[in-house]
Amino acid sequence: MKKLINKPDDVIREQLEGMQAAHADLLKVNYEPFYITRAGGPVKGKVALVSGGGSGHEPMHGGFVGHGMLHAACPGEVFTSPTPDQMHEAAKAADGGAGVLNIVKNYTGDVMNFEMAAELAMADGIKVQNIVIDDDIAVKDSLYTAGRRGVGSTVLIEKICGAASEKGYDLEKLSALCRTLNQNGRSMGMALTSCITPGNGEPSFEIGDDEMEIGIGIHGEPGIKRDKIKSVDEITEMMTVSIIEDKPYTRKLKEWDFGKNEWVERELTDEPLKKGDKVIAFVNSMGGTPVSELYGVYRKMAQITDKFGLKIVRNLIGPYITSLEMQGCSITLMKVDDEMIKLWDAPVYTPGLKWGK
Amino acid sequence: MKKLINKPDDVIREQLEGMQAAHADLLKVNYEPFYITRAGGPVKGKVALVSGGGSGHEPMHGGFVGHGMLHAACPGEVFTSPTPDQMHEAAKAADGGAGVLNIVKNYTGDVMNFEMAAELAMADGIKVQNIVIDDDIAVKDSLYTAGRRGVGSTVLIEKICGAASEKGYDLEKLSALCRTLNQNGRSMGMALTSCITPGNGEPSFEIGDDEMEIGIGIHGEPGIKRDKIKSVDEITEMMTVSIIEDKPYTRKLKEWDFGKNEWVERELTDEPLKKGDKVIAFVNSMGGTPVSELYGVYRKMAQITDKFGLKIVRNLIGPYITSLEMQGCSITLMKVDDEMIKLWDAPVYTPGLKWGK
Amino acid sequence: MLKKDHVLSWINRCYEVLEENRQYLTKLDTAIGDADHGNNMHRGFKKVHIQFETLQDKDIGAILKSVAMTLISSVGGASGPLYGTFFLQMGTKAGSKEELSPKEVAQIWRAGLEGVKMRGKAEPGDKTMVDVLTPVVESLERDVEAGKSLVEAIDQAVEAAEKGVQDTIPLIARKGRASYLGERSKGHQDPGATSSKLILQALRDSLS
Amino acid sequence: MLKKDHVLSWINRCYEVLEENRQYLTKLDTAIGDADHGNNMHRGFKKVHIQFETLQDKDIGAILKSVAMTLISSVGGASGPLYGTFFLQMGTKAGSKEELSPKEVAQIWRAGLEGVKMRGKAEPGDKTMVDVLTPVVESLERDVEAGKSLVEAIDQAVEAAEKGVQDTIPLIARKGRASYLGERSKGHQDPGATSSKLILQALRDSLS
Ligand SMILES: Nc1ncnc2c1ncn2[C@@H]1O[C@H](COP(=O)(O)OP(=O)(O)O)[C@@H](O)[C@H]1O
Ligand SMILES: Nc1ncnc2c1ncn2[C@@H]1O[C@H](COP(=O)(O)OP(=O)(O)O)[C@@H](O)[C@H]1O
Ligand SMILES: [Mg+2]
Ligand SMILES: [Mg+2]
Ligand SMILES: [Mg+2]
Ligand SMILES: [Mg+2]
Repeated sequence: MKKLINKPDDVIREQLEGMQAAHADLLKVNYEPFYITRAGGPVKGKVALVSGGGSGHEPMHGGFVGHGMLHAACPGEVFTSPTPDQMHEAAKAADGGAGVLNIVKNYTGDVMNFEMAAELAMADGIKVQNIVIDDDIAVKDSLYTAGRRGVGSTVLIEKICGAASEKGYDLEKLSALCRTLNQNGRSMGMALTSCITPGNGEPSFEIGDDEMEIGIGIHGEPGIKRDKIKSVDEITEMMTVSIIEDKPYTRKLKEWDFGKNEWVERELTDEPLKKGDKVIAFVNSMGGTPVSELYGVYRKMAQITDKFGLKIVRNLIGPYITSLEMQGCSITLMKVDDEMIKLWDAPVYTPGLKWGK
Repeated sequence: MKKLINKPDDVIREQLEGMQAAHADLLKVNYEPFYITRAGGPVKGKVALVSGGGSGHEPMHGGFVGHGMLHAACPGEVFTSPTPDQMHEAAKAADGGAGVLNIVKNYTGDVMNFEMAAELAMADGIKVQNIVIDDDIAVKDSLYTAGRRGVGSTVLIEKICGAASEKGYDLEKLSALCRTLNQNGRSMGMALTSCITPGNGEPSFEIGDDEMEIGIGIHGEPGIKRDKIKSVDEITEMMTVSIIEDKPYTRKLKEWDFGKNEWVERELTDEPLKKGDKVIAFVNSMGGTPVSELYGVYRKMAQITDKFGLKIVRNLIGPYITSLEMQGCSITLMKVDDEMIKLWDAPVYTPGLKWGK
Repeated sequence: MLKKDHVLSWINRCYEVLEENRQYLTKLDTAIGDADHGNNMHRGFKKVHIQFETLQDKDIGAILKSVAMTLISSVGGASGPLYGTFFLQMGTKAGSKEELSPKEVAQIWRAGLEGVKMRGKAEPGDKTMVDVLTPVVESLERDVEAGKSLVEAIDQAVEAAEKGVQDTIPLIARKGRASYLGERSKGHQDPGATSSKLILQALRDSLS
Repeated sequence: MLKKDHVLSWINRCYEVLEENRQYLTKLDTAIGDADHGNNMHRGFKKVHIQFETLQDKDIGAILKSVAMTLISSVGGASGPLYGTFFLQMGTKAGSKEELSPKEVAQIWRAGLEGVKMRGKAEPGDKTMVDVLTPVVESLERDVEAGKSLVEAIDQAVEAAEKGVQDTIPLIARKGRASYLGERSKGHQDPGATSSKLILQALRDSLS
C-alpha cells in the first residue's frame, strides 16, 4: 500500500488535525465526535448547510466548509457513512436559528444515518430538512437497486446552495433549490485503477493493465462494466452521450413533511437535458488522474455538448470528489438558470474552492 | 499505460485545446508554436511575467496564466524544455512595453533555451531578464552537478511576482524580488511511484511495492536515494528537517547585465531559515497523491516548523507542480516579509489558482 | 432460559467473533460492496467491548439498548443503523427483564428483524441480512412453539442461518451497495447476511 | 572531399539512424535522465526530414545552419540548444562552400565542438556528448594532418567515438540531468554521447 500515512486507524484524525492546522482561519475541527464547522461559529439567521459522508473523497466535504458553501461537514470512516451522533452534534453547532439543510448522498447508509440524525436534531427543536442527491446515471433503475448514487452533482449543489444560504434563502426555499439542482444534474464516472483503503491495504477491485471500469461510484466499488481501455475521445464520448441521452428518471425520495410531521416519500422525475439548455460542466478527477488529462476529457466533452446544442456556461475541472488515489474521472452536467449561475459566481472561500471575495 | 489520452503525439495539443475550451475567458492558446497568453492581450505598462518548461507539471505553468500571475507560458513536450522560438513568440505576445521577466527553472535545457530566447527578444528591442529558480535542496552542490533544480518555489514565486507586476513593479525591481524569493525558498520532494510519460508508455524508474524514492525532481527522474516506505511522520520529518537545517548554498547564476549588455554570472548565497522567520509553507502533490494525504504531511510539518520557531503565515496545499500521475509529495518553505505576504494575498485569477477579486 | 449473564456473554462473544472474522467479512464486502463491512462491525463491537463494564448492572432490555446506541454511534455505513435498530428493538421488546423464556427470545429476535425491515425496507430475496434474519426468526418461532429447549431451538436456527447465508450467493442484490452491480452481484455471498449468522452463532456459544 | 550531396545524404541518414535508435536512446536516458533523449532527437530530425526539400538548393554552410535552426526550434531540452549550436557553428565555419576538404571537415567539427562547450560549459569527463565529440575531433585532426583520406579519417573517428561512448559508462555525471544522481550515475552509458556517435556514423554511412 503506497500511502503517506501513519497507522491506518489514525488516518482520519491525523488528516483532520492537518486540516485544522492549515486552515484555522476558515474552519474548526471537533474531534469527539468528528465534525468540521466554520471557524466563526454559527451564522445567525442563515440556514446552516450541513453535509457529510465517508472520508476518502477529499476535498469533499470538509474542504467545502467556509463562507459561501457548507456550514458543517461530518467525515465518516473511509468510505463509510458517518454516524447520527456526529451529524446531530454538527447540526447543533452549525444551526444559526434558521434551521439546517442536510445534503445527503444517496447511499443506504448515508440516508439512514442522516434520517436518524435529523430526528435527533428535531427532538432538540432544530428545524431540519434532508435532501437526497442521486445523480449517477450508471445506476439505471431504482426499483431493483438502492437507486442512483450521489456523486458529482453534490459538489455543484453545495456551492450553489451555499451561496443561496448566504443570500438569505429560508429553509423551504433552499430545500426547493437543492431538490431542483439535484434533478437538473447527471453524472457518470470511470476508473483506470482501483483505490486502496488504508484499512484494507489491498485494491478494492482487481483490474488488468489494459482494462478500465465503467460506471463506478466513489467508493472503490466495482462499476457496471469492465472494458478494454479506450482512447480518451471514445471514453468521453460514451460518458457524455450517456448523460445527454439519459431517459427521464423517476424514483421516490424521502423528505420531512413539516405539516404532517413525518417522513414522506416524494415521487420525482428528472427530465433529460435538451437543446438550448445552459449547463455547468464538471470534469472531476477520481484523485490519481492529473488535471492535464482532465483537459483532454473536457475537450471532447465540449465538442459533444456543442453538437447536442447544450451551452456550457460555467465549468469546474479538477479533483473535487475523489476516491482516494484512484485514477479515473467523472463528468457531471447540470442544467442551470440565470439565478443559479449568479449563485455559482458568488464568492466562495473554503479550503477546496475559492473565488470572489 | 493507464492514461486518459488519445495518441501520445497529440497529447500536448489536445490538452491545450481542452484548456482553451474551458478557460476562454482567462487565456488564449497559440498553437504554432505553442504558447498561452492572457485572454485580454498584453497588459500595457506592466512587466510581462513569462514562464515555461516541459509539460507534465500541470497546472504549472499554463494554469497560472491570468490576472495576478503569469502573462504567458510556454509548454514544451512532456518533461522537455520548450524551444527558444516558442519563448520568443510568447515574449512578443505578452510584452506590454515594460519588458519581460522570464522565470526559468534551473535545468540545463530550460536555462539554455531561455537564454537563446532572451537574446532573440532583445534583438527585437524587448527588454528581457531571466531569473533562474533553483530551490531543490536534494541537490547538494553546484560544482559537481547542474545545480539545484527549480521546483516548488516556482509556484510561489509566480504568484508573488505576478501580484508585484500588477502593482507596477518595474523590470529591475521585479527581477530583484524574484531573485530574493528564490533565495528565500527551499524544497524537497519524494515519490511513492514512478510516473509514465505518454511517449514511452513505461515507468521512468522501477520501484518496489515497499519502496520510496527520496529527493526526486519533477521529471520522473530517479531521486538521490531509495528507501523502504516509512510512515508519513518519518518522511515529513526527514524532509522538513533537511529543509530547515540546509546549510548556506552558494552558486553562480546567469543574468543579463543591462549595463554591460551581456550575460554575467552572479554569485549568490542562500542563507538558511532561522528562528522567528515568517514562511509560506507549500505542501504539493506530485499528481497521484490525494489532498487528504497532504494534510497528513502538513500536520507533521507544522509541528516541526513550530519546534524550530518558524512561523507559517500562509500555506498552499494541493497538486500545483506535478509529475504527471506520480504519487508523492514535496514540501517548500519560503521565507517572506510583510510586503511579500501582501503580494501573496493579492487577488489572483487563473485556472489553477484563484482568490480575491 | 436466557439469563442476563448469557446476554452479557453473548455480547462479549459477538466482539470476539467479529474480531476473528473482520477480514473475512471485509473480503466478502470487497467483492460486491466497498470493502468495509468487517471493519465496520469490528469497530462497533470493539466500542461495545470497551464499555462492557458499564453494561454489568443493567437489565436485559437496557443492555441491548445500550449496545444499540453504541453501534449506532460508531459503526456508520448501512450496517450501523440496521444493527443499531436491530438491538434497539430487541431491547425495547425485552424490557426490564433479568431473564427470558425461549418464547421471549424468539419474540425479541422477531422485533429486531421487524426493526431492520422497517429501517432498510429490504425483503427476503434482496440479498441482505434479512435473508438470514428471516429464516432464523421463523425457525426460532417454530421450535419454541413446538416446545424445544432454547439450545435446541438456537442450534436449529444456526442451521437455518447457515442455509440463509448460502442462499444469498445466487441472488441478485436489490438493496444496499451490492445492488449497483446488478447481475454481477450473483455468485457472491452477502457480507451482512454473514455477520447476522455470526451474531446468532455468538448467542449459541454463550449458552454452552 | 565532402561534397554538398554527401552533406545532404548525411543529414538524411541522421534522420534514419535516430529513428532506428529512438527507443534505445530514450532507454539510456531513462536510467540517468528523464527518458526523452531519443524522442527529442527523433522529433528534431523528423522535422529536418520533412523540410528536406528546402535544403537542396543551399550551400553547405546554409544547409547546416538551416538544420541548426530546425533543431533549435523543435528539439527542446538540453540537446536542442546543444546540437543546434553544434550545427550552427559547423555551418558558420563551413561558409558558402559546395565541398569541403578533409581538413575543412575536421575544422567544422572542431567549431561544432567548441560551440557545444561554450553553450553547455561541459568538459571532457563530465559524462556528456563532449566525451564523444572531443576524441572524435582530435582523431579527425590527427588523421587529416597525417594526410589520411576522409573516409580513413572518419573510420578512425568512429572508433574513437565508440571508445568515447564506452568511456562514459564508469563516469560520474557532472553536467545535465544525470548529475543529480551523483554516484548513482556510474555504470550507465550517456545518451547524448551515444547520439553524437550515431551522428558521426551517419556521416560515415553517407560516404559509402
Ligand atoms: N436496505 C437494507 N436492508 C437490510 N440490509 C441491508 C440493506 N442495505 C444493506 N444491507 C446490508 O448491509 C451490508 C453492508 O454493510 P456495510 O458494508 O457495513 O455498509 P455499507 O454498504 O454502507 O458499506 C450488506 O451486506 C447487507 O447485508
Ligand atoms: N551542459 C552540457 N553540455 C554538454 N552536453 C550536455 C550538457 N547537459 C546535458 N548534455 C547532454 O544532453 C543529453 C541529454 O539530452 P536530452 O535528454 O535530450 O535533454 P534533457 O536532459 O533536457 O532531457 C545528456 O545525455 C548529455 O550528453
Ligand atoms: Mg461503506
Ligand atoms: Mg528532458
Ligand atoms: Mg460496505
Ligand atoms: Mg532527457
